[in-house]
Amino acid sequence: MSVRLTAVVGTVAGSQPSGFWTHALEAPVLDWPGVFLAAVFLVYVAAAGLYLAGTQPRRTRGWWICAGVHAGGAVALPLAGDLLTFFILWELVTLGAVGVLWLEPGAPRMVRAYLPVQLVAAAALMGAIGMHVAAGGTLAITGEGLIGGAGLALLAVAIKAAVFPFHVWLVNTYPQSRPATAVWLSAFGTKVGVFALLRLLPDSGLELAGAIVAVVAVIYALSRRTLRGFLSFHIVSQVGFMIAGIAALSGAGVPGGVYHVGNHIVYKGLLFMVAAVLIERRGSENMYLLRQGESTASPKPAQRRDVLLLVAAAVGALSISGVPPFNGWVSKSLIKDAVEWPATYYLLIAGSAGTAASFTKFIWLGFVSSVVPDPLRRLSKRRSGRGRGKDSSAERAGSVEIAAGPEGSESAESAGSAGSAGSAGSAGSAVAEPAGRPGGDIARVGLVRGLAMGALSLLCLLMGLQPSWFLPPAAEEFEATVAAAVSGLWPVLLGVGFFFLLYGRCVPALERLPSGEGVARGAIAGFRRAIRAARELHNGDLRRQLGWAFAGLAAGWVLLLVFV
Amino acid sequence: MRTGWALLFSVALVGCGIVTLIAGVDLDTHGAIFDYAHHSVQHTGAVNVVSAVLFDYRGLDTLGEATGVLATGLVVAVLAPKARTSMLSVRLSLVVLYGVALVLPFVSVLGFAVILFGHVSPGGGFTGGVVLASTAVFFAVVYTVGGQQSYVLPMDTQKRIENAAIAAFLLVGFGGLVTGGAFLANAATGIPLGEPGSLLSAGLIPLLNLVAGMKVGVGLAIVVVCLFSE
Amino acid sequence: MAGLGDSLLMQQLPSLLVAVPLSFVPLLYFLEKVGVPARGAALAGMGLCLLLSFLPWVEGTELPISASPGGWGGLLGIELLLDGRARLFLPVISAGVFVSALFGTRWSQRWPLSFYTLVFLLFTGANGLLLTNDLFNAFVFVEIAGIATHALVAFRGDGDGLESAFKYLMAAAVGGILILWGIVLVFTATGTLWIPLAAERLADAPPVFVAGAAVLLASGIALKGGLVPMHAWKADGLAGAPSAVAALLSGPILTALFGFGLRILYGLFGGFPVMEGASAVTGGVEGSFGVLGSAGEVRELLRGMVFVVAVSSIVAGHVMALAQSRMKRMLAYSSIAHMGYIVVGVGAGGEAALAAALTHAITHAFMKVGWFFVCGELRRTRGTDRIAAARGAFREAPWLGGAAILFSMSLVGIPPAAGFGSKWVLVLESANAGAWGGAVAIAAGGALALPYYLRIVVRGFEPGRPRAATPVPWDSSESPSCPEPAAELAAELPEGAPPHDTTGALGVRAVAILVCAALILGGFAGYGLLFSEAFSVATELVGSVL
Amino acid sequence: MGAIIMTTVLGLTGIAIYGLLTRRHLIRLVICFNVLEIAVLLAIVYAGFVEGGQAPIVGGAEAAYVSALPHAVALTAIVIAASSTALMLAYVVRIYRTRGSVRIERVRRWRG
Repeated sequence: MSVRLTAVVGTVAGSQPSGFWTHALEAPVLDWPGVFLAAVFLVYVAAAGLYLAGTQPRRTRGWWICAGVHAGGAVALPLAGDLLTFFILWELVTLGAVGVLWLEPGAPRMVRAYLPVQLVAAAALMGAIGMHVAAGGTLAITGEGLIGGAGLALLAVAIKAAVFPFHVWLVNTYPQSRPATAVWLSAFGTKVGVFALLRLLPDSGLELAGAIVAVVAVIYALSRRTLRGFLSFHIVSQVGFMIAGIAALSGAGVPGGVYHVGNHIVYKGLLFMVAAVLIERRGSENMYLLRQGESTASPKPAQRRDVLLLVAAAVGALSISGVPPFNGWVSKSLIKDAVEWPATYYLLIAGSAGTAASFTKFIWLGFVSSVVPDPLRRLSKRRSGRGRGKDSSAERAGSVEIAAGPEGSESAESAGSAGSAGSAGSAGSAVAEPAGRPGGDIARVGLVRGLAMGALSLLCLLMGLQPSWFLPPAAEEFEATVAAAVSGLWPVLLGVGFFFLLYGRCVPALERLPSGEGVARGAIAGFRRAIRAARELHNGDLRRQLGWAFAGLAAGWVLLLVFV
Repeated sequence: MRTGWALLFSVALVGCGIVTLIAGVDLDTHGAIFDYAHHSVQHTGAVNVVSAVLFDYRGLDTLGEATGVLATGLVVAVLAPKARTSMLSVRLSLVVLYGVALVLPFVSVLGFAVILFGHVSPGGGFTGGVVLASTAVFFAVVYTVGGQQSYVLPMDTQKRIENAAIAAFLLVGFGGLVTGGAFLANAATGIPLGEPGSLLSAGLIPLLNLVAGMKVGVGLAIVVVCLFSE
Repeated sequence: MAGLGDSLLMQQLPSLLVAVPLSFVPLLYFLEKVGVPARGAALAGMGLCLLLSFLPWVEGTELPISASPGGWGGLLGIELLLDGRARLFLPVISAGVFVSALFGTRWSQRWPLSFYTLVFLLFTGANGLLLTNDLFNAFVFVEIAGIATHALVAFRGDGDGLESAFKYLMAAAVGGILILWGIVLVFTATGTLWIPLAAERLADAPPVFVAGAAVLLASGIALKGGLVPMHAWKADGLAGAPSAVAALLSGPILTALFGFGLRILYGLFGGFPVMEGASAVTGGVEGSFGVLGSAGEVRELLRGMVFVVAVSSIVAGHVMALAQSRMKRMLAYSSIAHMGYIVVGVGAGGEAALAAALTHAITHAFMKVGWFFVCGELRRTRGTDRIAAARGAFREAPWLGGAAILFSMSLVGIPPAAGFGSKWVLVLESANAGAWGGAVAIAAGGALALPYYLRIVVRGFEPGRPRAATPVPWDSSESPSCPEPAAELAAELPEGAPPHDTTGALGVRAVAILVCAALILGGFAGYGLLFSEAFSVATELVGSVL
Repeated sequence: MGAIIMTTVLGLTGIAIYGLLTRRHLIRLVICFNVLEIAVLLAIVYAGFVEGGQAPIVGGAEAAYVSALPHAVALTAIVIAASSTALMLAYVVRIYRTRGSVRIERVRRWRG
């Protein structure tokens, strides 16, 4: 059934309806992935809205409008029944995010990182749809995907979902915004991209690629120092899982992948909320300084609230790591069962292990100690590397500053945005910055924020314990057997073991990982140079202007005469 | 633009032109053009076919170009500061002054004659208008003394004539529309065409000739005199 | 409205559409002599012309309406033909001129009579260009419109405006000569200036002649319209123009020029053959391009040239627009890019693509006019059109900011604004027709375009004002390097003329801007209407040529 | 006859285009534009030429006339070209007043 909007308009005009709308608007597609995802988005909108309501400073009306457009587009997009609506909603998601970022402190930098690539994605999507139509496809979303323009669609999806080589926009925006803003943004953009993969390219066969992304991104995540940089890379990694699931060829892959999308929205949102509270309370975003800040700035932390925060953080960490009763376990098991190639399977295991290791680090550094356990180093006692408990905080901060990769130095550039390693380091002390620093968020109503986090924690548990409520009935039932629990648990144990035994050893190597920033900078510089050259060509000389005109005329004429 | 490039482009374009012309060497255009000469007398009553084409068959073109001159005069008058001239402050000898004074009336009469007989003899509104404009230019050049611009007619009157001419042209046009069923209609309005070759023939063409002559004469005079006064 | 279709009014509508705007030229003069203010009379006249331009849309009108001044028909005299294409564009031109004149009240305060006279001349030229079915008459009208336009550009009389006007005039004059050369070749080959007859006879003309005529006419139109590589004068020509004039230039004039180009392409040369895959009911069009090469390779060459021109216009326009620091120049370059979009649609062939091109021409006219108005408002409050000076302007006038956002969205092609629809169809149709380069360029064009509009919008909403933000008198030059005779000009100011406009006329300008905004929003809502009309018009156009 | 006129037309065109592209003096540009225009006008008038034809003033006797249409068209084109030229000259004069010179470098403030 298509909504014939023009029929009405056309009757008024007394003309035949044709063209633009008639074959464009289709009824919404109400299949399981769409409805499930829209529902999860909706629940998350409620939870994150609650969280933001408990946050100071209050967002302006313009901010809320942009955020609403962003989220609203994301909620409606899974239900889109035709490519036109799909594209419009995709644009709305992008534009809403741009608006939100513009209204953040330190906006120009973030928008510069965000906007150009997103525009390329939008253009690629438009081109892909054009090629699809040209190849004889209709605008309706049928579930068979595009029949033309797969390459362009893949580019659009890769950018929107922040698949590994195109992830730079993500790790340069979410960690730079205010903590509570990141809570709002983290849920929608990339998930829309993953969903587009399902809708546009269901037969992409990217199973292995997804798994590789999952592993590579987790390695980068392990190397991050800032809390939200760390979480952002985990988004990339989890997107790898989702892609592997959706692209997996056997039956349970798609439900697994989509379920993972939903789960990820919930637990990653929860983790960003925890991160926001931690940053606000500890006054620093450097993971190594979280405990330090607490001890000096607030000598007597409210223990009870900290315990609650720990519970929320633990739920999130356990979920994302795939520990049995939580939701990540269900979806990861589904995905692992669905993948075809052994290589993919073991890569996903490795990804899970890495996730577990990094979230052990998260819990450890956030709530237990500021020192990374490093048994090997403690044995040798030869080097006093960074992150050692005996160093003074100033020294550590200095070494953080020196060793800060691109991430750290950029944070230093954007002084005034949320607390960063660089600014703490350059201050020469690890004393927490005042809680009300510009650009930060502080709790207005702790209870409301607690409520939001509690709701998401419960949802994590519920989605893990009762997957059949959420999964489509037609899909293969997930069985919570002991075997499944074990298969979910052993990579986690592997990861935890890795963290306690080897992580301290690996940190220096990890932090030297190359980043994609150079490529982006080179591209921008090249573009600037091209523009400068173009300006040189247009030097305002009237004779040159006429000369080009005559040259064009002569060239065209000669060419024509040669052929005639 | 470097000389070499300029040479290249102009030679290339001329070469294209040569090729085109060689291809069209045996074209017989004349046979294809509508034979106005053998129909215009019946159609319009004008003996001068060029006038017939200008003011009857293709009257819209003429109206259009007349307004073009109006626009030009308008802009030049706006851009040029009025009543100040450095260029014309040269004192001319007495011979020139008297000589011009002697010639000017004849030139004016010639201009009017060319306009009025435009439909029966070579000439027409444009030609005569240019002659008239030349009288104004002569006058401005010769009788401007001490940088103080002098006009045959005051500037305001010139503008009034210009606008009145356009209005008259349009009125003829609308009159044709109402009575003859087409904008700028001539014979179709029922106006007697008269005997070809006589002064009062060709319907409305003499009137349009006069109007266009006034228009062009005044318009060009405004333009040229304003440019002088810069 | 019964009987209207047969009335003299309707039969002679094409003549009236040319004659009525023209008759206001002397009328304004004499009315002012008797004390009627030129502005009121002019706006009333434009309202009348706007009404006239909507007459062809009255139910029961049979198109095409053919009228011939003098009643001689096309063979002997000049034929004015009001076909579907003209019906589509006439209201666009009239509305564009009307709102521009509303907005141009600032100019009308100094020389109201001259300003409105020139606007009416431009109006005449644009209408005539759209309606005429005669080659030489088209040249006359294109020159009238050109003279009126660059006269308006030079109107301010300061150095920058004059430089713009001179460059504009040289380019336009050379473009006119190229068009005239093309006309001469066609006339030499066919012996007639009447387009349908010329098209008929051109089929037997030597191919070399047809090629030359096609190239010359196309180059002339491209030079006037500003397509790469003939675009270089355009930004220079617009940069010194007052905003209302720049709007006139980018809206009505470009639209009329596009209409003329279509008439030449489809009326004289039979149009491009429809490409494989393009949705066309009529099948291949065999026009005079058929003379050029029956093997088809020449046509493909022609089409290739068109696409090269279009794609390079899109790229060059957007890239250069990105590099600008002044709004008017930026908008001028953006116009170049949008002309490229339109040409892609024309070159792709097929009715849907052509219809998309037509609708894009319409939406482009309104969104560009609207943006120039915003630019003019900024220049009024800030004294300059530098983008850096826009800081805080939208904060002070949020309605202006809202309109700017809307226009930008439309120009970039973001959904709730009208520009999206035409761009969408252009992408789909040109991809459909196999014009991959064009489709990708249009799709990518938005990615290039958004940053430079966003820059202004964001700058406008930033808090604070730029340094030296005092509004300056409108006739003072910004250029320190020109020893400007501002004092000289000021001395000539008529008694009682305010040094710069006061807020009294703000309402009128706001109305002008909001009208454009409403048209753009409504254009999206009514896209079905607009598009289906354009579609049927294109069908008719292609069909009538066959 | 035809060859001579066409050679003239092409020669004038070539000279005008070359001049437009190389001259630095604005008045010379205006002159070049006029030369270009004159070349076209010559071509227009020649289009209606007929060997041995009379001027199109219809006399009593039947005779061959050159076609009147190109003449009328050329007249119109001349007036339009004159308008353009007048405007160009007005601008040049004005540019001289404001910029102090009529070299083409003086109209290069808008660029980039």
